[in-house]
Amino acid sequence: MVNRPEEIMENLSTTVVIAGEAGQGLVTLSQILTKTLVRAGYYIVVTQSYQSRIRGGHNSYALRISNREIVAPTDAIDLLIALDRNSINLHLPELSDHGIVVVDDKVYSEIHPQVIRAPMADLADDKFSNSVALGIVASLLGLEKGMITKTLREFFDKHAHNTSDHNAESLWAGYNWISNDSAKFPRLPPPTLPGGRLTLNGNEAIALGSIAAGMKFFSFYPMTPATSIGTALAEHAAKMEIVVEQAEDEISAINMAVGASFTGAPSMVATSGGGFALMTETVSLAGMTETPVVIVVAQRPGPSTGLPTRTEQGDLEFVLHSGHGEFPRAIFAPGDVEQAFHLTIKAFRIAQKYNTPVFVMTDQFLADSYRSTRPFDLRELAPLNPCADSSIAANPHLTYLVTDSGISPRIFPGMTSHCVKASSSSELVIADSDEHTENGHLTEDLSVRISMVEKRLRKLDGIKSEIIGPEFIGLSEPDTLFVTWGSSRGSVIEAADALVAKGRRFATLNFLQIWPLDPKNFVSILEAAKNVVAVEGNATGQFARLIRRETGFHIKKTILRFDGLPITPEYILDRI
Amino acid sequence: MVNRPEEIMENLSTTVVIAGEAGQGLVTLSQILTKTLVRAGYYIVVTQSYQSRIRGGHNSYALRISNREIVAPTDAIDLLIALDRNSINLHLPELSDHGIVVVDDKVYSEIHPQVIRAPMADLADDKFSNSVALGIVASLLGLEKGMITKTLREFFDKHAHNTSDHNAESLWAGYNWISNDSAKFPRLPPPTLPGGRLTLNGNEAIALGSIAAGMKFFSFYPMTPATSIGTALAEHAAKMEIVVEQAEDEISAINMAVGASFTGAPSMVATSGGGFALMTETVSLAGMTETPVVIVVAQRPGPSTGLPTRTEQGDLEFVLHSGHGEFPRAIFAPGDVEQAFHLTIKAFRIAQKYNTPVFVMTDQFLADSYRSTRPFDLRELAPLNPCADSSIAANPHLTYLVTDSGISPRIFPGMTSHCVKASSSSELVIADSDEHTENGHLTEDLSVRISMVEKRLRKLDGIKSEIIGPEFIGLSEPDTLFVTWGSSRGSVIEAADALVAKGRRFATLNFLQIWPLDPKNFVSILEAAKNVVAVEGNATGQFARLIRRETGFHIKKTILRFDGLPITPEYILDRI
Amino acid sequence: MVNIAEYGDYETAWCPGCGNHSILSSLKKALVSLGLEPYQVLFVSGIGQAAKTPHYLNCNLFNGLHGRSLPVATGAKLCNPELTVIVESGDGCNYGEGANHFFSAIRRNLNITMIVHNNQVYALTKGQASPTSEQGFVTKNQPEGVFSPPFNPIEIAVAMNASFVARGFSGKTDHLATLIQSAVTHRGFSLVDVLQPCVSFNKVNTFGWYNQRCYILGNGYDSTDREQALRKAAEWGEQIPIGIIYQNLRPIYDERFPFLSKGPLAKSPVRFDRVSELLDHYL
Amino acid sequence: MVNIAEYGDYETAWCPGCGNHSILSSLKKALVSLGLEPYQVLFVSGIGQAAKTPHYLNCNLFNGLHGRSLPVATGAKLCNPELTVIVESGDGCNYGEGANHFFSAIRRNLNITMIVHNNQVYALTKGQASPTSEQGFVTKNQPEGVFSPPFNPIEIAVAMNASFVARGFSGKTDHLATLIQSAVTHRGFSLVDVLQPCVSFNKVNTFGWYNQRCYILGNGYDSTDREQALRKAAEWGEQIPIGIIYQNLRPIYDERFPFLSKGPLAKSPVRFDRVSELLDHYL
Ligand SMILES: Cc1ncc(C[n+]2csc(CCOP(=O)(O)OP(=O)(O)O)c2C)c(N)n1
Ligand SMILES: Cc1ncc(C[n+]2csc(CCOP(=O)(O)OP(=O)(O)O)c2C)c(N)n1
Ligand code: SF4
Ligand code: SF4
Ligand SMILES: [Mg+2]
Ligand SMILES: [Mg+2]
Repeated sequence: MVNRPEEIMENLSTTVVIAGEAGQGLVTLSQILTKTLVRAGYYIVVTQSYQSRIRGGHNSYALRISNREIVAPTDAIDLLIALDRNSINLHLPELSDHGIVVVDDKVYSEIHPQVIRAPMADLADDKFSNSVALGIVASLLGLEKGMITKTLREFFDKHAHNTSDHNAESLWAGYNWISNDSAKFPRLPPPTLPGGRLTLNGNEAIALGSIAAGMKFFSFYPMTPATSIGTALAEHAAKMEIVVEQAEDEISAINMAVGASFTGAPSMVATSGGGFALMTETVSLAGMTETPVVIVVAQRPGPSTGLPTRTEQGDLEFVLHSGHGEFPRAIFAPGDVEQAFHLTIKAFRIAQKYNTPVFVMTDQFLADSYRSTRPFDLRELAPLNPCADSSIAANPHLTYLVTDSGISPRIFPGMTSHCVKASSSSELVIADSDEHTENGHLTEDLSVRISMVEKRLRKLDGIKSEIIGPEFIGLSEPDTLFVTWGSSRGSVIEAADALVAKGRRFATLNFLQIWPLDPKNFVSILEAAKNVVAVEGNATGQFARLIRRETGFHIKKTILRFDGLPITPEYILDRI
Repeated sequence: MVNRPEEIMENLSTTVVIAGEAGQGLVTLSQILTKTLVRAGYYIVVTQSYQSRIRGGHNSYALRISNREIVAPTDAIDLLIALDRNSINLHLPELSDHGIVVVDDKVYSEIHPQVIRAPMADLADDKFSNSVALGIVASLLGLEKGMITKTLREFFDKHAHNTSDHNAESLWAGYNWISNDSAKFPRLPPPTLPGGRLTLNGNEAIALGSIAAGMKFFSFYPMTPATSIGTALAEHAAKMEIVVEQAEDEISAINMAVGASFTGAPSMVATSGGGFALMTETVSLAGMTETPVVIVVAQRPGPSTGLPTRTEQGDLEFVLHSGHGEFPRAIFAPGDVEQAFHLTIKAFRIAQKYNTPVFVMTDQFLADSYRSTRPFDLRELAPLNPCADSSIAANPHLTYLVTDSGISPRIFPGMTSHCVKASSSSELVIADSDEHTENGHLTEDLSVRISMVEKRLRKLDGIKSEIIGPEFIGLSEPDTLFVTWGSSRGSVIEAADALVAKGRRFATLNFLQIWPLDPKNFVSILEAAKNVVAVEGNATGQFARLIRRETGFHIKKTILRFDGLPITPEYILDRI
Repeated sequence: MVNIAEYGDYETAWCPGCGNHSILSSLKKALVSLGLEPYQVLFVSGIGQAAKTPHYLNCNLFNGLHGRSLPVATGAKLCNPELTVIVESGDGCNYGEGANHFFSAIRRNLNITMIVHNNQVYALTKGQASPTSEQGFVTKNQPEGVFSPPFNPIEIAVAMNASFVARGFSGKTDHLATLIQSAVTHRGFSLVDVLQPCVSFNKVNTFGWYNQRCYILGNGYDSTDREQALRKAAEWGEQIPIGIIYQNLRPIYDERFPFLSKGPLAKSPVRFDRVSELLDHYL
Repeated sequence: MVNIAEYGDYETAWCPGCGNHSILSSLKKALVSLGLEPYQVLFVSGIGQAAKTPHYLNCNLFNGLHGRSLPVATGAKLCNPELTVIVESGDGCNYGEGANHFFSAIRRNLNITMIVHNNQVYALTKGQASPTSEQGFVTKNQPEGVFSPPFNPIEIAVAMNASFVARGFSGKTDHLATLIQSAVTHRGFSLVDVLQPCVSFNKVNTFGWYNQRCYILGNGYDSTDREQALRKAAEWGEQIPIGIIYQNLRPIYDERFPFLSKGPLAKSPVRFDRVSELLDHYL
């Protein structure tokens, strides 16, 4: 039994875990529940844990629910829906002291004070037992019957025709059964959020961010946990008039994106470690040809195939230094779903403005983590129009015009300024992967080389001037400052909160932009803390090393996790 | 006119440059001269500069000669053999004050005090004018006629049948012509080196090192400046009974090497930046499967295609962080030809002992730089026998046996300990790119994950215990300490020498092993210096950054070069 | 004598009803019929459902990267020709990511066997189109259906003069076992493309679909006749031929390296006397 | 009217006598005959001697990576179908490093043209064997000569049902110009494999060698007959056919995206109203 740290308890959150074999319909059940909760006005944090197989094995979907803001997953389980016996064996030790298990009485026949055995066979046909389970959970949580039924119906109407009624009836059977039974489970407190919230995971937010940013071309080769970005985009491609293309390999995917971008279409690729490795030659190409491209790296534990369906933050240094030679880049690392949306847009803006590759680093945890997300205010977004910026600064056009900012104005092949159809041969666009003169042709003139290297690197100054500095959250002049990046943000914040609630001075410094870094933004904060601890999802403390390299500040303490699971507040608290 | 810093002059060296179009036979001429000088007992440093084309353009071969030890190229030219007019235009400004030019009088008709116009047409048939030029240089330098004739004959007997006599006669014509003419050029001082020296460039030294180390498999896809490693190996493959295989791409090349190594054959690949980028996924595979492989990265200026035939040290950070996920590696960076040989052998030893990828980083300058090399004492080399180390520590064999050192004893498929033919099914070798149990099968057990990550990373401690520390050369407690790595070593040493000769306190710290680093080996040296200057062939000071990351020591001053040419002592002295 | 038990009996991570189960049992049968001991065989696989196969067999195994099993197999075979080297992977792995290696392997003609579990889909990543997916095949990532015509590995292998080209069907396990046996016995590069129903992601090319269409090439069929083979190879649709479609006896690549006949390179000592002779070359 | 001067006249970095010079002039001729203005054409090239070609032409150019010109061209064409997109690179680039893209491009059948300067050698890297090098071809890196049979791009393209497959010879500039013109005009993926003597590194397949063997396919030859084309494609040796070997009118990939008919995607504005509708999807 896991003792939930009381600090976290104070959040008064409830964690529901639905667990079973792959192929048992666990995800459908979970998603209906998730959406209903978001619609009802709860905060949620979802953690999906699955294996590299399609049927069997053990998967789980953990749904943490609260009516106060929560940003992290937690370890303790309050309500376990076990779709198989194995799930009970595995998760019983994680049950909180008031936690309970719901299971089909055919699956588990023992008497256990925390286990509710539901007579599934009596309640509905075998095919619909997941809906029964859903009804039971909804009822235990105190969700309104109509609300859950509505979401369930929507789902089955869309995905599985003609089963909507049967599923709804089964849901009610479960719902009512619990009402008759003694419901020993505390109902959820009343929700606090207004309506209009979106149920989104990290990958969907990236997909939507890219669309909102004006992306026109996306190419991919399937790879977990990046694939679902492409799936979301494919779903919307026709409507949004964007090209979504599955390539023969990752090398092709990113080269297509570069070709697309060369014609003016903002483009993106998404992959994971091994696939990204294959793209690195072209990252360097994009740097050299000054072709904007957004690259999403969705991390999973390496090296190599590693744990292909789990999470890790182990590719920071690889991404930061990917590609041979030296050229500017930016790296964003969203800490939650909302940031995933906005940072993707920012990534497009930086890529398009500085004509260089820009990265969004995420990981399996965030990719699959649903959250209740504030609706995006699209009016805030100035449309990114690749044509608006283009102007001929020279005649004939010079692709690599040397400027103070290092940024050369772009036009696109076949078009002239403002995307007007070209009509003269002075409007040619010549790009080259070799070192080149301003006009884009290859050169071996070594003084031109120097000016081109300097021009390219100057762009980093501009990128630096628009850095999103780290978020400082917590008490000022803390005794201990947690430093983190990317998806570990939420757990670090909640861990610090818990410690503050205990009367200790803790704060967090969360980096959403990993590169470039501007020491001015944070060194004084590091120095002001008595104690600095880096919290990262890798085995070697990559970000802490980077901080030292860039600032000289040595973060000597680290809390690292590399077993494939996301960092949780408990994980941190156990190590402090 | 270039004023040669007198400090360098003190070395009393002579720089001969042979320049002309690609395809004019410049390399043949130069190599005969080079070999003759080495045989005669001179120190030499060669710098080859060529373009990415086969005919035309402008190439040069600079041959610095001395009877004292020299380790760097220099900028000033003492004797220019101009095979075309363009070479005179380009190089006249680089002539030292006593320097002279030799040119065909048909090519250059003006009178210039420093230009000797040779009546080539009178001296030999057009086809043999390079041999005439060679005769002239040999004579000017005071080389013995018989010696140069011998080398020339050997060369033409081997490479171009039946022209040996004609070439020799032409050589003599040139030789004698100069003797008749007033030879205004100072002869070389008498040589000081004993016989038996090898004429080797960096790539040949790597090729020979790999053979001496016991390499059995080499695969490649052609890429300048790495290709000539494969060429040298192909030449010796049949005799040495090694497999040299051209692959369909770099991805295949390194995967073949991994497959070869899996069966116990020590293997190597060689490539340059862009080709290496394609290999990074497999670097990670080698790390995960614990398969030794030696990877030579011969650098050229990037990003992307960059300047494909020039030199740079711009891929350090990329190589250091290449491959997704975290695993141990070692990186060696030879500073000269002799080091190239020995460090290649060391790379094999470390790779084979720790079952992990190991890198040798070189660059175009060193790759093509001939030196007079002390013959290698092969008796010093303990033969690397992959079979000797293999022992079954467990029955059945466990590929990934967890040990204190992190090193798991290996056997090879089809064989058991000591490469005895297998005879039982407990002698199976199972390797996996997924996270795995000790027996090599994939696992999703997260506690096994942790122990495997730790096991792999523990190997770095062993690698650290065998680090080759940096060379400290120069005055103790220097006012200024130059820090450098790889092929820039020689120029840094000579620049410091020159400054010391002027009465200043300079020293150099040259890193031959880039990773791992052990601060204990050098931090006190850095701290003892009043002033530390990093000298690197890149634009951002990558090694200086790495030092800061690993030690906190901030090297604030850098002398960087990124125009495609090697760093020279003059380049450093101009910036100090 | 080797028996099937030596090849082990493992729990798999495959779906019930997946064609891979039958392929695994055909494989074991073939290995036993060939009299091969587990330690004489090296499997090299990529990443995908198919690529897990050798994990469920007692044998030497290098389970490498998606798409890269052929190069690993090539390096291994070149350094130890005594091993029976079998590549085992999916259609996506071999004809998608790794297609360049497939074409090179055909040309190189090393004495290795390549078994492709062709389920016409990327299964492990949850059902995207693979190069062999049929036109119109609808997936979550191809909601409008596949546009391009499928890649026909058999046809291209024959056109490239591959040394041994066969098609099997997981539903015909005995036939498949014989095919694998012939492929391994064949001197040269041998391809066995195996039609394999994926019950989870390919609802078009099901067991029934294949079963209805697949017919075994009769005795009258001469697999050494390239013209005929080319025509047979193009057959796909209502009738799908299975069996050995084509074979020839081109020189094998192992012959390029006469010293390989001495055995595994791991065992060959470093001849310092020869190294010494090499160095003289640079004097 | 466009004239040849508009395509410029540049100094090249090629050897005197290199077949690339003639290919360049055929290219210019073809572009002018097609009435294409330089700004309507986008060349995409890789790395190698051949890949330098578009640098010697006035036109839009993306000179990318060795082996990767086809994917870049694919991305470009998909986002701006108004451009005439021509891939220009060598045999090593397209059939070696980039072979996977070649096969995919054939299947995808975008309306682009691919011109391969096939000198049967890796020239820029100084003469290693390429996939099209003949058996026995000796190089510094293959001192014992090439062991594998050469890759025949024409044969494989026809076998894969490529939409347009032609072979030219740099020595027949007018014929080559016409071929290129037809290829560009053809709706769909079109391959023009051009035999190109490399005077520096290929001393076997010289101008004379090609010139003696190449014959132009006569009027009697029906390039829409696939059976015949397969036979023609296999012809190599004493007699080498040049001309359009095969063509068909398969649907082109551009059609997969109906909205492409509206013009370049760079110009299509972000429809926030539709984004807003998308978001509703997640409510
Ligand atoms: C470089 C790389 N890209 C992508 C992936 C993700 N991936 C794993 S399996 C797979 C598809 C497997 O398809 P197939 O080879 O047909 O095997 P199946 O699962 O259908 O048996 C992909 C794309 C990967 N592991 N590595
Ligand atoms: C990834 C990568 N690998 C290798 C190279 C080196 N390289 C440059 S050109 C070339 C060969 C070119 O051969 P081909 O395409 O036939 O063109 P050719 O020079 O013969 O015209 C190679 C291997 C490279 N630039 N990039
Ligand atoms: S997903 Fe398809 S291929 Fe994979 S195990 Fe299931 S049925 Fe077999
Ligand atoms: S090396 Fe060959 S391909 Fe290159 S320019 Fe010279 S002749 Fe042409
Ligand atoms: Mg498949
Ligand atoms: Mg070529």
